[in-house]
Amino acid sequence: MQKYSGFGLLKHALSHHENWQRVWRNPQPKKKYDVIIVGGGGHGLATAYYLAKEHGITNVAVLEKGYLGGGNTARNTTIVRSNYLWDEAAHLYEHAMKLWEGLSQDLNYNVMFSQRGVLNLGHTLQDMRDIERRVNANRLNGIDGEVLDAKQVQEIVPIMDCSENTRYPVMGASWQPRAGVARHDAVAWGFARAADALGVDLIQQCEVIDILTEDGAAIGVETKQHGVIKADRIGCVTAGNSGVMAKMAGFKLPLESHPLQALVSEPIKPILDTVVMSNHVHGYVSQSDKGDLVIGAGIDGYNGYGQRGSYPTIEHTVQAIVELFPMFSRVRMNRQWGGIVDTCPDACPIISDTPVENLFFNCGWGTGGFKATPGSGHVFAATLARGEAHELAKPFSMFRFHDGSLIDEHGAAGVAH
Amino acid sequence: MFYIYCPHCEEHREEEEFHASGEAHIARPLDPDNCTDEEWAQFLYFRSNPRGIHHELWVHAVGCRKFFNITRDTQTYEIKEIYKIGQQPTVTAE
Amino acid sequence: MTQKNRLKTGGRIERGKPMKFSYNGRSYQGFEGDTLAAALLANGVDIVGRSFKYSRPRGIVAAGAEEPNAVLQLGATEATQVPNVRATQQELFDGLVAHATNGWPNAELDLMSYVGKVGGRMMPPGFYYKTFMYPQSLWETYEKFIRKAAGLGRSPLENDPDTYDHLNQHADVMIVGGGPAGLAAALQAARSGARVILADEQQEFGGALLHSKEQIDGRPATEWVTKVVEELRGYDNVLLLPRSTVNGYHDHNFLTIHERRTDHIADKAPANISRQRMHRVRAKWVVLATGAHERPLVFGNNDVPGCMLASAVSTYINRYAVVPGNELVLMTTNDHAYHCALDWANAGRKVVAIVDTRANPDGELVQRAKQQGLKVITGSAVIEVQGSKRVSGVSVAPISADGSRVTGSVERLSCDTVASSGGWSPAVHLSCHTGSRPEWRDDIIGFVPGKTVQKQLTAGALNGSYSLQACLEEGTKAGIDAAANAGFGDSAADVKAPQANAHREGKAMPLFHVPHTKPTSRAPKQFVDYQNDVTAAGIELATREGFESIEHVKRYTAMGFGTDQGKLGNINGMAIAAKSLNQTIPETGTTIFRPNYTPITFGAIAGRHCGELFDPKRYTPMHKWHLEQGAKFEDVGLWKRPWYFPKAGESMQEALNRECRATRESVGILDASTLGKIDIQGKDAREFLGRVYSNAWAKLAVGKCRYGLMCGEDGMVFDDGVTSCLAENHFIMTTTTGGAARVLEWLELYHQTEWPELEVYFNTVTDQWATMTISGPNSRKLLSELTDDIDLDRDTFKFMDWREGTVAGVPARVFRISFTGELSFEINVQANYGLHVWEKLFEQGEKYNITPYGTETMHILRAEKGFIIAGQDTDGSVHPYDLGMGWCVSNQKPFSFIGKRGMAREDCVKPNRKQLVGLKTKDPQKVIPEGSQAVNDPQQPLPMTMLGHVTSSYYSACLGHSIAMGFVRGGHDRMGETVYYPQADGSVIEAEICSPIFLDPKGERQNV
Amino acid sequence: MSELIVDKPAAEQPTVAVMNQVPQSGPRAESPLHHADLPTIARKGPQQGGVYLEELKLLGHLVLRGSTDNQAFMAGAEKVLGVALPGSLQSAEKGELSVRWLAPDEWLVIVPGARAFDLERELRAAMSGHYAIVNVSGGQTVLSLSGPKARDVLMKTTPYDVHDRNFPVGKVVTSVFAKTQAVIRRTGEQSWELVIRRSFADYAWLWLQDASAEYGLVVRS
Repeated sequence: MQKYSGFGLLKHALSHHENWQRVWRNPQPKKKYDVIIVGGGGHGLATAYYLAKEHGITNVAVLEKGYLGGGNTARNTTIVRSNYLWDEAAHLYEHAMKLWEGLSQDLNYNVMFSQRGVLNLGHTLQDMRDIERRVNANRLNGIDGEVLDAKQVQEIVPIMDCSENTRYPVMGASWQPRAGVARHDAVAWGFARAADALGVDLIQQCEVIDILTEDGAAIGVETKQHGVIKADRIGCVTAGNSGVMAKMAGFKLPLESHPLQALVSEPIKPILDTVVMSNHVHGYVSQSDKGDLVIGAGIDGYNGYGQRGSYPTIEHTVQAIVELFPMFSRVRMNRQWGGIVDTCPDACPIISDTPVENLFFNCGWGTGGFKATPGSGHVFAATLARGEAHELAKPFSMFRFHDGSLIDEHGAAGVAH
Repeated sequence: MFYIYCPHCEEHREEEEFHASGEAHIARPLDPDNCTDEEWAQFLYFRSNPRGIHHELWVHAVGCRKFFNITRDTQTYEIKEIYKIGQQPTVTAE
Repeated sequence: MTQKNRLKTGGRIERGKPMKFSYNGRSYQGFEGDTLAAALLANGVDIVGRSFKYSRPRGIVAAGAEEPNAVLQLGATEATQVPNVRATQQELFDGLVAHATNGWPNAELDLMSYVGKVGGRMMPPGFYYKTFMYPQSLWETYEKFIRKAAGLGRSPLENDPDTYDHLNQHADVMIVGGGPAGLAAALQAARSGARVILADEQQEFGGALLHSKEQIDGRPATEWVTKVVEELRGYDNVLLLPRSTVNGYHDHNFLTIHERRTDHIADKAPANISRQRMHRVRAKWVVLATGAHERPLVFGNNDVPGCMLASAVSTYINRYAVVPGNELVLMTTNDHAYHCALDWANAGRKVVAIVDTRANPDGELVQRAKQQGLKVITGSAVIEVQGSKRVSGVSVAPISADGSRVTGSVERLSCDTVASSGGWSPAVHLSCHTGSRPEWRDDIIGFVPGKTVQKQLTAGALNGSYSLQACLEEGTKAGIDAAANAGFGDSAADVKAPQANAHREGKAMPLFHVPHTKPTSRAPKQFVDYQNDVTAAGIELATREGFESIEHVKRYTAMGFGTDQGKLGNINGMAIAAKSLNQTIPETGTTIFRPNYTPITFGAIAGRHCGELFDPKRYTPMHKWHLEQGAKFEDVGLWKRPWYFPKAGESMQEALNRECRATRESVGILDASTLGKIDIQGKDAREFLGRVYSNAWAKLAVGKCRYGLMCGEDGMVFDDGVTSCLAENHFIMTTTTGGAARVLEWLELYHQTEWPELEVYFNTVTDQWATMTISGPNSRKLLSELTDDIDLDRDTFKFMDWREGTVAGVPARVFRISFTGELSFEINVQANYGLHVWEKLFEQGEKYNITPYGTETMHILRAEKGFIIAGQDTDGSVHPYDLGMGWCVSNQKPFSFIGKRGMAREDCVKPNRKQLVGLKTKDPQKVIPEGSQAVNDPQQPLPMTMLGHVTSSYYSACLGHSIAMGFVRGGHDRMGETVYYPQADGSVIEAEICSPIFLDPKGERQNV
Repeated sequence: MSELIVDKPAAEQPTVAVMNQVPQSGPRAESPLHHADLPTIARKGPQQGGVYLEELKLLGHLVLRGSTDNQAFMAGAEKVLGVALPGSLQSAEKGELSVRWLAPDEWLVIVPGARAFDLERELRAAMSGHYAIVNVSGGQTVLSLSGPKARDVLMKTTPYDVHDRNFPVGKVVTSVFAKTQAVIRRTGEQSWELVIRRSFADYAWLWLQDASAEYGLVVRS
C-alpha cells in the first residue's frame, strides 16, 4: 500500500498527480472464500479489515450491491459518541471510541475524527434525571462525561438560546468531550483501502440474491452478477436491508426498516464548534469542516426502503433548530436526504449467530450505527473468526428477544443520531 | 408526505392526521400462557419487514380515531389498497 | 454613477425608477426590474467572489438559479444579514447592501490567491484524507485552519426580526414553471375549470421568453406571455405564484413552494407580513415544466471572470439591457447559442468570433450569423482563456470530430468575454425528488425524467424538447391531460397550440470537456464545478485512484455538493468520468437530485411554529391563579404544571419543606387537573379493564376506586392510575399526565383490532374535569364546610370510595383516594367551575393554613409513602414484581391480561433482577442525587459493577432525613445491607437498603 | 341533583352514572378563554378587519357513541334531537341545537349550556342497546371564525382543503389545527366554527391572533 503523507502529497504534486496508486483493486471474485461479508458499508469494510489484520484471515470477500460506503455510511450525520446508558451498550460503543482514537493513523487515511465534544441537552426535570443517570453510569464505566447546568452550556455554545423564555428552556446537558464527528465517506474508504491492502477482495456491483444452505448451514451465496460464491462463514452487514437478507436465509428478524432523514444548510462561516443534540425538542446539529450545518431529523413511523421520508419530519426538525438557534432562521437549508435504518425494539443492535449455522448477522443499529463502525467491525470480525460471539457482542444476540433480556437504549437513542 | 384514504371518513387526508402502527395482521395469540418464549417473541418483536408490498396498520389519530389497514409498497411508497380491520387484503406480494 | 454596460434602450427594466445599492462598500445604481447580478454587470463589476480552495477570482456566469459564483452576503443590519444570496435571483431594491463572501482582505485584492496559486497543486481531490494525520493530537489544530477557509457567507448573530408562515394549498393541477410550456399548460388547465396553481421562481412569468426574440402567433413572444397571464389572472380557479420556487416534490404529489413575499422590497418585511411563505401543496396532478439549464463547456481557465453561459449573455442583453463586455468569443456545440452572438452584435458590440466545435454547422441561425458577417470558426474550440481578473483573450484550436483532441495549431484571439454552450441539461431535479431516476437520451444529449409513480406529466425543455414550438405543444397537451385526469375538461378536445416561428436547427455535438494540447493533468485548470473548485483533472484523478462509481467521484471531489447542487457541473463531470472510465454516460450512472431545488430559509420551513408558538402550552382552569401566586412551573408533556409555590425570599427547598409540612400537619392542595381521564361505558367495560390492567376488576363495586398497573405485552409497566366504578357499566380511568393520549390510543387499538366483540366505548374527559386534591388531617374538616350533601363520615365514605355531591355550590365527584398517604379528597368539578371551587377552598381553608403545593412536593409526599411515578421510577424495562408490586398482579384472572405472558419470560423471572427498594443514607442530611449508580464496592477499579440507579430522592422535612428509592440488583432480598453511590466529585454516599415506605407503613393516616 | 339513570328493564341495577354538572345558580362559570377577556377586546379593539372571532362559550356538549346499526340508538337520537344523526362529515341543526359527525360511531351534540343534563336524560330514556353519552361541556369550547379572510386563516392552520368545492356549508371535519386539533365546521359562506379542547384554548387564541394579523382581527363578544 502506497503510504500517504504530506511529503508524498508534495512529491505527487510535482508529477501532476499522475502516479497515485489505486486505492483498492477491482478483483474478479474467486469461487470460494473463507469468509464472505455481505455489505460493503463502513461496518462490513471494518469487519473485513479486522478479520485480516487481527485474525490473519485474508481470504475474504466483501460483496457490495452498489458502491462501497454507499448506504447509511454515506447518509448519516457523522456523530461519534459512546455515552450510552446500559453497560452492554456503553462497553461496545466505548470500544469503538477507543478505536476511533488512532484510526486515521492505523488506516493511514485521515478520517478527520474531530473530538469537539457532544452536548445532549435536557429541557425537563425528567431529562435531567435521565442525564444524571446516564452520566453517572458512563463515569463508573470509565467513559468521560459530565453534567452541565444551563450556564455552562451557554458558555460552550454562546449562540444557542439558553434563556428562560423559550418554550422548553435548556436546563442543562450531558457533555462528552471525547465525542465528536468524523468524515463519513473517508471512514469507508479508509477501511476499504486498508482491507484491500491486506488481500481482501472488494467486489462492487455484486448483489446477493440468495443465501445457499446445506443441512441447515450456510455454504455460500448466489449473486446476480457473478453466480455462486461459496464460503465457510458468511457475515451479513446490510443495514437497511437486513430483513430482506434474513428472508433469503429463511428467518425473520426482530426489526423494521424505517426512513431516517437528514439535511444540511448552505455552508456558512464557522459558528458552531461542537455537536448539540436535543431529544426533547427533537433535533441535533453540528457544523462540518465545509461550513454546512449538518442536521439530523427524526425517524418516520412507517416502514420504508425509499431512502426518503415525510416532509413534516423535516419541518419539526427545522423548528427545533430555529427554536434552539433563532438566528439561523435566515440561514438556508441546502439539501435533504434519507437513509434506511433497521430499528430493533430495544434500540440496540444485533450482532449474532442465527438459526442458520455459519451465518452471522450484524444489523439493527437503528440510528446509531456510524459511531460504532470500528467497534462493530472489530467485534464482528472476532465473531466470524471464532464462530462464536465476541465477549462484547454476546449481549447483542438476536435471541435476547426470546428470553426478554433486552437492552433498552431508547433514552439514549430517542432522537436519531 | 402521504395522502391517505380513511375508509371511515371516506376521503383522503394528509399524513399528519395519521399514525403508523406497524405491521398489520399480527394477531395476539389466543392462549398466551401456553406460548413458548420464542412464540411470544415472534408475536412481540419479529416482523416480515418486506421490501415491497407491506400490509400495515394505521390509525386516523387526528380524525375519527379508527384503525384500518393499508397495503403499501415500501419502496415506491404507493398505497395499493385500504381495507378495514377484519378484512383481508386483495393485493399481496408474489 | 455610470452604468457603463447598460444599453440606452431595451430590456424590461424601469428606467424611470433608479435604485441605489452598495456592493463591497461602494455605491452603485441600477433600475427596478434588475437583478442584483444584472445591476452589478451594468456597472462593470467583474469579480463577485473568490473560490474557496484556490482563491481564484470569480465572476457572474449565469442569470438564474444555476449561478455558482455570485453568491453574496446581503443585509444592511446585523439582524437582517442573509448569507449566500444568489445575485442572479435577488431583485434589486433601493438601499440593498451586498458583500462578497470570500476573499481577504477583499475579493478584488485577495492575498489568499497567492496561497492558492502555490498551494493549489498540493490540493488535489481528497488531499486531506492523505495528510494532516500525524501526529494524531494535531488534527484539531489543522482542522481549525481548514474550517476558517470554509463556508461562504455568515449567519446573522442576532435573532431574525421577520416572520415566516405556511399556507396549505390544494390543487387539481399544479404547474411548475411559467415558461412557454408551463404557461400553455396553465391556460388549458384553467379553461377546464380545474383548480390550478402556477408557480415560477422569477418575478415575472414567461421564463426564457422574457429574453427571447422569437415570435408566437406572429407577435413577439412577450406579448403572448402578457396575454396569457392576463387571462389566467381572470380565473378565480387559478392561483398565480411568481417569486415562488417549487423546492421540493414529495410523495403522493405533495409539493412545497417557497414564496419570497418581501425580499424584493427590502431587507426586512413590513409589519404583519411574513417575509417568506411556504405553500404546502397537495395536487391531484402535477405538470412539470421546469425547462433546462444551459451547460457550459469545460476548458482551460474557464473560470476567469468574463466566462459566461451563452444564454445568460442573451438574458442580460435582452431582458436587462446590459451587455457584460465589449468583445465576445462564443464557443458552442449547437445552433441555439448563436442567439447569443446575434444579440451581442445587435447590441452594437463586437463579436470577435463564433467558435463552433462542429465541422459543418448549417442551421438557420448559423446562416444568419454568417449573413450578418460574424466570423464563424468551425471544427474548433476555445481550449484556454487568458487573463486573471478578467478575460483578455482565448486560445482557439481545431479539434477532432469526436472532440477528443486538438488537431492543429493554436490561434490566439483577443476578447474580454467568452460565452460557451455545450447544449442543455433538462432541469430534472423535481422529478428526482420522489425517487425517480432520470434517463439519458443520446439524441438530446441530456437526462430526462424517468419513470415515476406520481401523478405527473412533463412538458417542454424538461423533456428535451428544446424548440419553442415543441414547448408550446407539449404544454398545451399536458395542461389538457392533467385537467382531464383530475376530472376536468375533455382530454380528446382538439386544441391547437400557439404557433411559434420555427427555424431549422442543425444537430448538436456531444461535447463536454474541451481538449487541450496538454494532458488534462498538466493543462490549465478546467473547472467543472466552480463552487467547489472541482476540475476535470480532479475527476480524472479520482477515477484513476479507483473511485469509479459516479457517487464516489462526486463524494471524493465534492462535485455537486455546493449551493448550486451541480446544476452546471454534474453532467459535465459525469461525462468526464465516463470518458476516463471508457464507459458511456448511462453506464457511469445517473445523477439524483434531492430537495431543495434551490436553498430555502430555515425560517420558511419552520413557519410560525417557533418562539411562543413552537409547541402548545396546555393550561388547567386554575392556571391564572397559579401565575398570580408566583408559582414556578414544570413542563410535563405539553402541560405547564405548578412545580412549587415559593414565597418571597424562600429558596426552593424552603418552599418544599413548608408545603410538605403544611400538608402533613393541616391541609395542602394540588391542582391535579392534568391527569388523563378516560370515560368508559358499556356492558363489557369491566371485562376490558381486567384485560388491560394487571390486577383484578371483576369485583370492584359501584362507588369504589382501585389503583391499577398497565403493562405492555412485554410485561413492562407503562402507565398507572386509579379507575373508579361510577355505575355497573360505567368507569372513569385516570392515567399519568404524560400518558393520557397514548393510553387512549392503546385502549382503542385493542378494542378495534383484538376484541371488537366487547361492548365498550372510550372517551377522553381529561379537559372536562378540574381536579383538585386536598390532602392532610384537616382536609375532611375543610371539605365538610363546603358541602352539605356528602356524608363525609369515615366509616360510610371510606378510603377508596367516591361520592357525588355538591362542593362550594358546584356539582362534584369526590374521590377519597390518596397519593400522599394523608387523608385526601380529590374533588372533580366541571372545568368551567374549577377556579370558583378552588378559590372557595382557599377562602374556607385560610384558617387551616391551606397551602398550595406543586409537583415537587407531590413527589416528596408520595415518595415518603413509597408510591411510584410511572416514567420516573419506571423506564420501560421493569415489570410489577421488579417494583415490589406483585400485589397488583392477579394471575387468577381467566383472561391472560396484557403483560402476563411477557413478565413470565425467562429473563423476567430470573432472580437477581434490578428491584426497586428504599434507600436510607447513613448521613441523614445527605440527599443522594437522582441518577446516582449503586455499587457494592466503591474501591473497585473502573469499570465498576453497577447495581442500579436512584430513581427518586428528596429531603423529607417531615421525617427530618433524606429518603430515596432506587433499583438495586436483587434488592428485595438485601434489606438492611449497605450500597454505595460514588459521586462525580469523588465522594461516596452510603445508603442502607430498606422498605420504600418511609412514613406510616400501616397506612393509618389515610384512613383517619 | 344527581341520579343514576335506570336503564331498561327498570328492575335492573342502574348501569350508567349521569350527572348534572351545572349548578343552579351562584357559582360563576369560566369558559376556556375567560382569561383572555374577549369582551373587553371586543369593546376596545378594532371594529373593522378581515377576520372576526367570537367564543361561543359555556355551551352544552354531549358526545354520542353508538352504532348506526343500532336502530334504538339512531331512532332515539332522532326523536329527541329532532334531527337524524348526520352521516359522514356532515352536520345538522335544529334551532339552538347542532349535531356534528365525528366518526362512524361518534357525534357531537351542542346545545345551550343548561340543556345538556336534561338532554342526556332524554336521550338515554329514548335509547337502548350498546351506546354511550358523555358530557364534555367543560372540556371544550366553540370558536366562531368568520369574515372575508377567515378561509385564509384556516389555510394557514389546517392541512385540510377548505375550498368551497371540498368544504361546503354544513360539512364537518376533525383535522390538524396548527399543532393541535379542532373539529371544523362550515356554517356559512364566510363563517366557520371550531371546536377546540379547553387546555389548548389559549394556544389556539394565540395562533389565531397571529394568523389573522395581516388581515386585521376583530373580536366579537
